[in-house]
Amino acid sequence: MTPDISPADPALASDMVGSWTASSVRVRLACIPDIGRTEPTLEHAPVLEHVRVAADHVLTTLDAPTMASRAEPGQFAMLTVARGGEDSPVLPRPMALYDWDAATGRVDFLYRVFGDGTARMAAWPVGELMTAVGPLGRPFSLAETTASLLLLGRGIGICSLTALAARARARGVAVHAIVSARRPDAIVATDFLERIGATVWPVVDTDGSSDVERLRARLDAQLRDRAVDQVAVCGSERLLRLAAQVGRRLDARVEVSLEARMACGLGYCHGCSTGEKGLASEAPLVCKDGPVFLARAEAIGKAQ
Amino acid sequence: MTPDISPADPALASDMVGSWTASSVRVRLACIPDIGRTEPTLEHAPVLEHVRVAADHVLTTLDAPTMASRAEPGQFAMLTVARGGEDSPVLPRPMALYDWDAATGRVDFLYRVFGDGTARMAAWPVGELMTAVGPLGRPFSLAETTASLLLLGRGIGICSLTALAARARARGVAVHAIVSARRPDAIVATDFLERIGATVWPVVDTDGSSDVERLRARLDAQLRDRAVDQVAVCGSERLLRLAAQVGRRLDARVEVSLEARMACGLGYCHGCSTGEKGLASEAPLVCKDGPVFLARAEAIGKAQ
Amino acid sequence: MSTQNAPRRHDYGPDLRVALGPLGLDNPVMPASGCFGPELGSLFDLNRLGAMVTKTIFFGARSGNPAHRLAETPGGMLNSVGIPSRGVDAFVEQILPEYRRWQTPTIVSLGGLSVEEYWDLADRLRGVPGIAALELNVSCPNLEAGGIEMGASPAQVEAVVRGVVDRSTVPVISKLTPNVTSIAEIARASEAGGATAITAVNTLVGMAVDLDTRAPVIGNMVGGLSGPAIKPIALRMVWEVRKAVSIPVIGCGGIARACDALEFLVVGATVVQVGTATFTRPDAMLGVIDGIADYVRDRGLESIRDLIGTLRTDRGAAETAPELTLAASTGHPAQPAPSRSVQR
Amino acid sequence: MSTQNAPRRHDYGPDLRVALGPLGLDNPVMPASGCFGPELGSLFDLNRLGAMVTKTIFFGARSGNPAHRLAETPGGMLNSVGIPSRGVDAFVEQILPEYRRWQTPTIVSLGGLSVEEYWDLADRLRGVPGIAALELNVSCPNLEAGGIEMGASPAQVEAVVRGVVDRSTVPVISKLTPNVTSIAEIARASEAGGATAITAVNTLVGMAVDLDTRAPVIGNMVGGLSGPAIKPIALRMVWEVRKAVSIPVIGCGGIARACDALEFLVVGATVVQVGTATFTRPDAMLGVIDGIADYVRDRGLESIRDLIGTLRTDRGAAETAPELTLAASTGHPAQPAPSRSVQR
Ligand SMILES: Cc1cc2nc3c(=O)[nH]c(=O)nc-3n(C[C@H](O)[C@H](O)[C@H](O)COP(=O)(O)OP(=O)(O)OC[C@H]3O[C@@H](n4cnc5c(N)ncnc54)[C@H](O)[C@@H]3O)c2cc1C
Ligand SMILES: Cc1cc2nc3c(=O)[nH]c(=O)nc-3n(C[C@H](O)[C@H](O)[C@H](O)COP(=O)(O)OP(=O)(O)OC[C@H]3O[C@@H](n4cnc5c(N)ncnc54)[C@H](O)[C@@H]3O)c2cc1C
Ligand SMILES: Cc1cc2nc3c(=O)[nH]c(=O)nc-3n(C[C@H](O)[C@H](O)[C@H](O)COP(=O)(O)O)c2cc1C
Ligand SMILES: Cc1cc2nc3c(=O)[nH]c(=O)nc-3n(C[C@H](O)[C@H](O)[C@H](O)COP(=O)(O)O)c2cc1C
Ligand code: FES
Ligand code: FES
Repeated sequence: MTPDISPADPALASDMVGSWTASSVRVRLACIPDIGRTEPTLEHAPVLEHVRVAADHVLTTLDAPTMASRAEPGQFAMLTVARGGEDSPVLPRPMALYDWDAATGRVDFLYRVFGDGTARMAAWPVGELMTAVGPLGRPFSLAETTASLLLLGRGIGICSLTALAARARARGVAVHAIVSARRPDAIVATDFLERIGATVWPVVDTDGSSDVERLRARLDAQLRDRAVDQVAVCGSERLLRLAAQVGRRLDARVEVSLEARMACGLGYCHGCSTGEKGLASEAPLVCKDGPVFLARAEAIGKAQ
Repeated sequence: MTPDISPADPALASDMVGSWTASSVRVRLACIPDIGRTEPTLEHAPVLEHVRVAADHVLTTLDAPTMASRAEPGQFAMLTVARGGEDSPVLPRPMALYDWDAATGRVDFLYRVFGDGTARMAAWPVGELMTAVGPLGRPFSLAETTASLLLLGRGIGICSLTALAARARARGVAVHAIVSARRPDAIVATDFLERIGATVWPVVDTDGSSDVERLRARLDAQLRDRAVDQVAVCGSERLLRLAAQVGRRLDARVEVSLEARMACGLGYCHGCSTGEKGLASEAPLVCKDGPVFLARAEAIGKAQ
Repeated sequence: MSTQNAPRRHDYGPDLRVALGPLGLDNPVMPASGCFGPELGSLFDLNRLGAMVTKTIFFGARSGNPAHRLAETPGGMLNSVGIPSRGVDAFVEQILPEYRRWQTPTIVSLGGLSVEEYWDLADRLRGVPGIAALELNVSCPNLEAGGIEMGASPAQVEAVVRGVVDRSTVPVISKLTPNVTSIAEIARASEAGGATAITAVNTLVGMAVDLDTRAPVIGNMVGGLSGPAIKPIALRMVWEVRKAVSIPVIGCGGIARACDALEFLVVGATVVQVGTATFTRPDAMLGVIDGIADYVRDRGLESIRDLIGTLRTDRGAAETAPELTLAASTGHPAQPAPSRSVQR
Repeated sequence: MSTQNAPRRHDYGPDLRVALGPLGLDNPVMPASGCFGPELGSLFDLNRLGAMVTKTIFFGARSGNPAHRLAETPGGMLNSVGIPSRGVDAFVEQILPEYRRWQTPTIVSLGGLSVEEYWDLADRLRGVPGIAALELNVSCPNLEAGGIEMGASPAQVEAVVRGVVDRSTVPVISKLTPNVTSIAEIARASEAGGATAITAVNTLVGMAVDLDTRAPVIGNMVGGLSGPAIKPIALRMVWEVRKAVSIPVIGCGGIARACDALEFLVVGATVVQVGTATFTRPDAMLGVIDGIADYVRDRGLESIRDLIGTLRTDRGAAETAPELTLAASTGHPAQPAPSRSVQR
């Protein structure tokens, strides 16, 4: 199980997140240039509504006009889950900006009610203010030349990809989205994606359709004639590896959105480092150097 | 300001709570015999309803049949304010049994929303279970011979006296209740007391009617012709002193319900001791040796 | 009294029996001293507990501290009860018989304001029936040594423990204070003194101020912090004690649910004590026992003993899916980092 | 730079100025090291703070600890970031200029794995403009002394402080670890070494276990506990430090609101630091400042300085209504107990 190690590349080191290796393929991650990031703001944002969208999945809307006016696809917010009079839970929750409207100031978050923090979010009284900081992090890129975009989202990982899909569709880009979940009732965002005109493939563990080898075969078949210029992935290492391989074969740019435990979301607490060891200085921070990173698949040669 | 000290009475010491002294009167407190206490129980009791009865005052009803079947006037319960998934606030809240119905199993608590714990109680979802332990503590006594009962309750102190009033009225005892509060909108329980046929005197700070000297004069005038066999008081030291003086003059038994911070309510944590110093062993516990104590006024003689 | 033969008072499903030296327990859950009394017997069946622990007793009568003795804090509480005591004779004659209404073994907690006071207590209790073990609460000021907490000095702890062990026929448990630089050192002193087991930990000294009066909330100025707030500290200390000694460790501090207790067992506690959580919910210990049984059953373990001390310190292996590894990119030997970061 | 003459960057209403030796501050609220960065400047005006404190820097570059570096706990959090550092040169050239965009004094936090490393840092920073004071984070393992926490040894703390004081032209603050038996002793060593002020406290060492993997949640096994959970402990320690030394004390640990900060000021802190609460609500420090101003105004105090160290230790007088006293009943001299028990 000892992974293959690529030789140190001092120039890249501080930008390098790491590499995932499988039997025949290694995925290397690197930081994307810090150009798309926008200035964050702190808003005491009223919760406008909660909508239960699937089993344990809730869409919560905040009135956060400044965040809405600055948001870019792939960015996230830090949401305080301690209510007005409370001082804990001490950590705010990182949440992808699922959708927003700069005109009305509305920002949507779609999340799975998972632990204490998300349970509190879902139970937040409508009208009560929530401290929200965002938009945060480096967004997905979307090249002018991109004509076709492939999305691979696992679980609530798809929530980091919806805004990119919307932006792409608005530019006339064809969007194909694989939405993977454990069970059919945990499939979310497909209605959103269909509404904006993306092709959606929901796949689940319960019928085996989410199996990565089956997905690979299906992608091989379906993508034969079509070009894919860009791939964006979130929520699963297996999908990341698949995405990187597809990207390598089709010469498409692959970007992945990572998760990490976060305290500040701004880059000063150093809590969210990818944890890469052996670097001369610190490994990239998911909140500031990510959450979106570039992924490249490399065949593993014999000569290391 | 050094108080007068009564000589040590070793026989009484462990039963002695303490003595309040004023210019001319000292109030001595002592434990009442441990006969009225009933066996407590732990119930996971559904909250049946909340009724807002005055500014910041809420009446919450639990379905706690065992407690309802064993309760005696003056007893209290310990109510867990941490909800199902929570482990804090760590301390349950002591609350007087305001009213109950052994037939239906209903138990009412009337409280002022004061801090975190009472705010949680008032926000407890109807239908959700609350851990409740009770009935606890030594109840008020009500002698067979009592024909007339005087109650003095300050603030939510009146909530410890309502059940005694109801028991007394059921036996045909005449009940006069002085209900004292800061402001008119903090007067509670008067509707209850009137319904059961007590004479109610609401008095408030805002118009000066709660002033203890005015109360004393009024009591002197009103009680001239009537006998008072028993006095029960809760919620104020000044009222306690007044009660003790009235009791001394009319040769009536005076009982007071005390408060203390509590953790267990059962007598094993020793958190609620009256704190009396200088005793050979521990001073009485409010939860177990009280909360109801006997009060006696004594004139302070020259010869100490 | 051995683990294997002790009749089980309650059927938990999986085998939850543990032993503190010669003292076999039906299950590894007991109350923390000061947070339990036979009064709880009116609320649930005390025979379901692994053991009962008395409030600390002193040789003579003591009145305890002035009010307030309690204060609530975020995720915890402060107490400074000051250990009121009716004295050891009243304990033996009036309090201990209350405990004997149940078959659950009773552990008696001893306190003292000098090394000799513990020894005198041990002498007095020697041979008294109904005492399964003694727990020495050394978080008391040593009045003979200037009031410094006895439990902060390895030499004093060793002396207290050795003297009590010499005078007792039952197992002696040393209960450590967390208010020290090195709890491992005090644990080793306890083991050297002959303790059968170590309880870690007592409360952390804390304070609160009333902003209306600008006086301390607690009558005694400072009090002991307990409850969920201190759990991470207690857990770390139990792990340090576990590594320092080879006698069984009793974990205590902030345990409210089975998951808390399981963390203590995994880092190496053989038994857990529940304190503050019994105030929050008087039946908390039953939830802890049932939840431990569920975990043992769900993981397919033979016995609770297969769980104790199984902390994995080879993080990569424990956390990484076998076929994927986030590898170092510098050519150093692989130092796998958690793969979770992209899993959701 | 003296308190009285310093121009106030913001009008708080009441006089909130305090001084740490020669360093005058507009108000007594600053961030705790590691819980602040100039990045916060996009969320609120950093000129409103009493001071800014950098994350601890080391002499050389360091990568920090593996993930997870954070975990949440009841009322608090664990962190084991491990102090990644780009090294002092990068700090001076790239990070310090970021801080200089604001007029607020910048306090630079220094760390080291040996006594000399602190000294080398002080040498390197001597005369660098834009540094108002140095804070010495001595909660670091001393690799030369077997990895034992430097801050646990009075002698090492004194040596670190004295060496840095000798090499610096700015005030030197010693930041203490709470993981010791006697914080007073370490405080006295800091004062003896020439510290201008003392910060108390850093995090308490804690742990958490993931029951799925049975591995520690924190990549470094143990982490530092911070947040409201530790406030009672931190407050008690600040009080102990206050009594042990005569230099100003900076209170830190669990402060989230003005009422928390006021408790620290009352027990004798001159300044407070806010750490974890800035994560919970990035604008927490503004709430603390405004709330302190309100309290000072509402109590009719001339200045915040009339509040510092005003803890009342004569409880009876503070708590008892003048005309009523719950007296002892045994003929001992009166020992008044709180009269509150019947007041509601
Ligand atoms: C950049 C980013 C974007 C995200 N976007 C979404 C989204 O759009 N929808 C969604 O459902 N979830 C999203 N997540 C994951 C989400 O933050 C966690 O599910 C959430 O924090 C869980 O909180 P909890 O209190 O319910 O769970 P608990 O397990 O009680 O949380 C305990 C602690 O662990 C942290 N934590 C737990 N799980 C995660 C996780 N997966 N990632 C980071 N921290 C975690 C929490 O923040 C908290 O501090 C995102 C995470 C990141 C980093
Ligand atoms: C025997 C008894 C009967 C009571 N009956 C009633 C009643 O019927 N109605 C009512 O409104 N109140 C009653 N109280 C007072 C009630 O317990 C407190 O108002 C309540 O605990 C406040 O909790 P909180 O969380 O809102 O306030 P917080 O101030 O946030 O409470 C903090 C801590 O202090 C304790 N505490 C605060 N105030 C009191 C107090 N006055 N007495 C005891 N502990 C206190 C709390 O229990 C808690 O542990 C009674 C108290 C006792 C001892
Ligand atoms: C009210 C109270 C009283 C206590 N009394 C004692 C005692 O008498 N002897 C003792 O060794 N520990 C005593 N403790 C400490 C507990 O036994 C336990 O060590 C500590 O509270 C930590 O556990 P917890 O967080 O589960 O409460 C007491 C704790 C509390 C809260
Ligand atoms: C994420 C994090 C990082 C920290 N980094 C440092 C640090 O670099 N240097 C330091 O002296 N203290 C550091 N601390 C400790 C804080 O400065 C502070 O002493 C401690 O957190 C207690 O205060 P709080 O409860 O307000 O957070 C850190 C704390 C946290 C939570
Ligand atoms: S979350 Fe604080 S640096 Fe990334
Ligand atoms: S509240 Fe525990 S003894 Fe009274």
